[in-house]
Amino acid sequence: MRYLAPDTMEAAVAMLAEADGTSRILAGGTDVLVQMTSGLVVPDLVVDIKHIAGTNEITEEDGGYRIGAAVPSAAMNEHAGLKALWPGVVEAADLIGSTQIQGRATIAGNLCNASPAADSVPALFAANATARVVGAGGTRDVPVTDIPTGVGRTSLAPTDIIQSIYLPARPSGSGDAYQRFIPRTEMDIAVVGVGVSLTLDAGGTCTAARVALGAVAETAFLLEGAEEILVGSSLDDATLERLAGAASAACKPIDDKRGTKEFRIKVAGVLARRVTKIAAERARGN
Amino acid sequence: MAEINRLTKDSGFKVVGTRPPRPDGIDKVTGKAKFGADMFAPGMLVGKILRSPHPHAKIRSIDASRAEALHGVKAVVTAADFAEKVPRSHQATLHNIMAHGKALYEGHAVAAVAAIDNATAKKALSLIEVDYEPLPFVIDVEDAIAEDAPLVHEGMITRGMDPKPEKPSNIESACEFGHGDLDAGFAAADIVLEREFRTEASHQGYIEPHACLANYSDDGNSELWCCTQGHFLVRDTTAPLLGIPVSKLRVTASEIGGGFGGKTVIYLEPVALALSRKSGRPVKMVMTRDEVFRATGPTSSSYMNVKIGITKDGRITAADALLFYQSGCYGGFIAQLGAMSAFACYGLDAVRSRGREVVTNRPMQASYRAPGAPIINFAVESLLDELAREINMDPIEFRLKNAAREGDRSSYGPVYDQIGMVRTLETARDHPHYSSPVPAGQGRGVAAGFWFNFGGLTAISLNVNSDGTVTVSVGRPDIGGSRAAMCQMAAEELGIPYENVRCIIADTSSLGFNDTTDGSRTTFANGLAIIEAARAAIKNMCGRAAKMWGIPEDAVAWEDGCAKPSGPNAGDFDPMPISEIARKAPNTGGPIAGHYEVNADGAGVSFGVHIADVSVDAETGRTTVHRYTVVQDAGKAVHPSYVEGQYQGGAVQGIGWALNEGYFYGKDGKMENPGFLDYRMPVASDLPMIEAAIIEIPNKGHPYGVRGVGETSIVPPLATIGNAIRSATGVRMTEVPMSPPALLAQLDGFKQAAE
Amino acid sequence: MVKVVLWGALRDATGGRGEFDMDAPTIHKVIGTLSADYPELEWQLENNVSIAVNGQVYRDAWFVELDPDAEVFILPKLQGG
Amino acid sequence: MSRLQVNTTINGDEIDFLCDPGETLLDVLRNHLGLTGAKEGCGSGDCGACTVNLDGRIVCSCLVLAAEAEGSKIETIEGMADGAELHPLQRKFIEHAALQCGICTPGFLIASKALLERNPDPTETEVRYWLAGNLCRCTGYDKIVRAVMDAAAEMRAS
Repeated sequence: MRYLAPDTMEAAVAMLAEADGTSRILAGGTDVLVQMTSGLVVPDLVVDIKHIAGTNEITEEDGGYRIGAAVPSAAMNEHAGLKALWPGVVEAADLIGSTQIQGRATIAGNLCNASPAADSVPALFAANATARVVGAGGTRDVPVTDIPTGVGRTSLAPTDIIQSIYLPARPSGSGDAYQRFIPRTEMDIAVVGVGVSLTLDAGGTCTAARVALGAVAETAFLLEGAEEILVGSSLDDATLERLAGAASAACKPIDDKRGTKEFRIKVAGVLARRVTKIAAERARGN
Repeated sequence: MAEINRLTKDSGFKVVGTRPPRPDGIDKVTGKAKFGADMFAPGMLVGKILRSPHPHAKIRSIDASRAEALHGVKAVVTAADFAEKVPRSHQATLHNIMAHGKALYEGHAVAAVAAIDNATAKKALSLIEVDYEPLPFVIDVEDAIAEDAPLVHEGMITRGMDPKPEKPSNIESACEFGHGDLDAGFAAADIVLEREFRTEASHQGYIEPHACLANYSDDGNSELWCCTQGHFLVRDTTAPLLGIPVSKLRVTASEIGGGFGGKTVIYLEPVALALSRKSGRPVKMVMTRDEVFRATGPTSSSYMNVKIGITKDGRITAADALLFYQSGCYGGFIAQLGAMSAFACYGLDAVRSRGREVVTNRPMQASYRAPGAPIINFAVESLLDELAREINMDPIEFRLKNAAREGDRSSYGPVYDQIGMVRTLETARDHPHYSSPVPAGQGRGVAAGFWFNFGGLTAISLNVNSDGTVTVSVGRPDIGGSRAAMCQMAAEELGIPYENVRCIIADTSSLGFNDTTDGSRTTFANGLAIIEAARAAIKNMCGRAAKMWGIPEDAVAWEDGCAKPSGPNAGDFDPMPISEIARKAPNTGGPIAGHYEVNADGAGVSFGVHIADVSVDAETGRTTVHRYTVVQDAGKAVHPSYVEGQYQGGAVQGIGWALNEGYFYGKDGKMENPGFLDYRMPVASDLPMIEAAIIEIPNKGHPYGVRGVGETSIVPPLATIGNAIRSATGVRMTEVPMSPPALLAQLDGFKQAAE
Repeated sequence: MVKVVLWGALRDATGGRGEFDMDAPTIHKVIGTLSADYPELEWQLENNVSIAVNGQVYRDAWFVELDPDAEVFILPKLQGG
Repeated sequence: MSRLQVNTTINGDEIDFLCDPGETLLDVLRNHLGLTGAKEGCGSGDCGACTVNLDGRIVCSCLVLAAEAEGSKIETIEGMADGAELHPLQRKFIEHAALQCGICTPGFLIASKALLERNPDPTETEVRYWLAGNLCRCTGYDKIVRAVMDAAAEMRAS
């Protein structure tokens, strides 16, 4: 195995382009290293992108925030501005593994690892985030919702590297939230995860809504119809019950060591309702 | 007939009962302490094991030639490299450390390599070609006892069944305990409840994987360094497996990173020594966590049926239990212990418990803290909770009404001597936790539990050094801070400061055989041996003082670390401290020492009662433990902090078992959660503080009244949590783990039934 | 007479019989008598049992003196974790 | 497979080492540098026994390539005491019997130290969540949490 630590994106892309065999991009490494030590992946090349300028930074941009691909979730949690604007995304990133893992794990890595249960992904979906991707053909911005395509699969080419994730500006009266269900209080993979982003008008009526679900299908997904259910409502109990029903209905989960199908379907609805309430509360405060 | 009564002191302690810093504390907080994987040797190779990917398969052939040819590979061993015939007691270990003709579970060792580094060893494993013929397999206990179940061992006839079955089955052995007329007992009952219960297997979950370093030498100086609960057991098992005399092998116990019974089984040591013998180099082996889960431990899973009858005023008239314990691929003794402990808390006129050890294609079973007891306790204490509800009786009052007392015949046979069940229940009843109101939205559960506690083979040596300090050599690894207690007991008996005693874990060539650190025996059995050895040293020192004073030996007494004249003819001499006697030892008879060898009896049974307050999220089935209290008899708590630690640790292991731990097998017979991510042991944020209430009812089998405390604490939690969930939700869980999906399914069913 | 009770699996070697009355001053004599009558029992009795005499469980039991009306339980060898 | 030279500062000492590109920081600390205080309990970041401080953040050293440590400052348990003087956390762990077998102790201490550096006055809940990535199978966490809280109180007072 070779380990390379380039200092520009272009060099990194070129290394990947020239490499034979299996390559892995290394940011926090909390997934890549587990795959390597367990023997699941035996890479011939590891490209460490942490030495590339900007990958370790969170910068304000057009009222939103650009989060470098190597920024650990702990750093997101320490960033007051980001936390105020996108608390749901930050709390989702803050749920990835232990304190130790949060010192390394990145949301870009969480996205690229393409686990259906990745905690930050439903929150990013709900936030309508975009990924800046550098590849052989140059740089492009891709909605995060277009990136995961299946369990462990993405739409990215082998030479594509996510450089940063952009969380947009948002109108006042907005709030987001993420919760997952796990059997313990920490250290588990989500059995169900729900991210919600809302905007309310001054009267408390919902004007925009995105709801995303994780761990209940092959990839995280945006809940279709959530907008129709929520927008125009005051998020009353009946509306939230309809949302819960829609969330449960949209699940296509599996039975596994982490939970049964029935359990995931039911809890997806429960969380959709609970998380929407939290997001609404935050929106009312903004 | 001699009744065991060694009790010489039950008050006025100076060192025993205090909380001094443990002697190995600084090493452990600075990273200096050397555990199993922390030892290195010049020229050391790395050993790795090839494991069966099939849960059950005939091994047609093994071709290791490509691995042997790989650059850097120094040895490959298979079953052929071990002794062909070993004593009956080592047979299962011989077949478990390396599969003989048949792999009995996924993860069963098939071959091993030693190579210059980890990467080479791993590569070599991939080059070994094993021709397997997969066989039908069976994983779950109920599948294993089905009529048409695939047989794990062809032709195996159940032992201990009357009449003897003619047809082979997966039931390895049967046992039965009890007394009285069950039919009459049930006929006399006003209420009879009968329920089935199931529990999943749980792993001991020690954080340190098995590890050892072996260095074979033909000249009779073979050495093993390993993390084990019993290095004498390692020596006495490894030597015959390699066909060498016991004296040719010295085993040194490393610091051990948890065991809980799981490190009473031998896995790596004979393999490492065989690789060392073949390669001529030291070989280190360390398991991965995946190997620990797939190939070691765990304890039984189970299927049980329990039936209990009571009168309206709360007296148990009859109790009957049938236990099918999944006992891994070789069977064992866990169902026996389960059957014996099933009703041991209660004084019953009619009782029966029957155990069945059922073999499956799972790893060889290992003991886990009070092996067998927590499983049946879940069933019995859950059913008792239901019965108390039937008659609206407080669960502790109900248990008090039926508690075993001195003179009662135990459900496993013998008649009880003085025991502490009643006092343990009364202490729980009077505990502030139990008398506090149950917080809104929560439910409270209680359960009692029993464990035997053991003594066993013990040999210790105590040496008085030239400055009057003392070194105690013991032969049982310290798995939880026991060295502190050893020093305390030696200091107490000798009347010297705690700091003046050092306790070491001696290697196997330095002492007589010591039974493993298990069965809650260490503080009890080492302790009584240390006290006896100290007494021998004291007698010796008094004799020397007498000679120097020119007075009769019986005119000298020992007090506060000094020889003192005592009695009418003793004369008037200043007390002679141990330091002076030690300094003068070269001229008064040479070195001063005491030693003691015993197969210690009189460990004394113990009882515990646990109280839990929990809440349940009705929409997700998740249980939160808000308050938890352990009440248990310690006899005499030598170092109360470490006694509390045993109570707290056992309780939390039990809480984990109750709620979220458990083996998860795929349809292919392979374990799907072989890691800490999905084998969900409790983490710090899952728990409240665990209140520990120590009761001290002296054990007459020990000079200071000590009884074992290590195991009882894992017995009551499963039922305690189940009973608390019942209080909080109305749902009675009859299966463990009571995980959110399992509990939510019951809650939904319960709600539907109510509607 | 001393009453001797054998636990389950040992009864395989005695044709299912589980209770014996005998004159025996010590456990050593009890084991000798049983082993003479049932040779298959010898290994188990010598290596793999715990013995309770009038309620007290012994590991080192052979030379415990027995009252004439003692009750002896021969139990599985007890093992902990 | 060519080995890489890596320059680091470990417990205040400048230390450079050679490693294979695939070796983890934990492998190098334990097998090449003799720093066996960090333990491997799982190799997958789930137990925290290998916790070290890497440039101010605690990490599982089993999930860090040794090569990534180039130019880094690393603190391990071996550097926690100031010479012969134990860190208050180390003292409190002994005083409160916050260890039984001791295998998880180095990881807990490194993680707790990082917590108290950020938050000198943590609540019990904050302690429990911060340490959720460190598994202990012996103590049930009770005495560990008490030791950390007590050390925090002592450190605040001094």
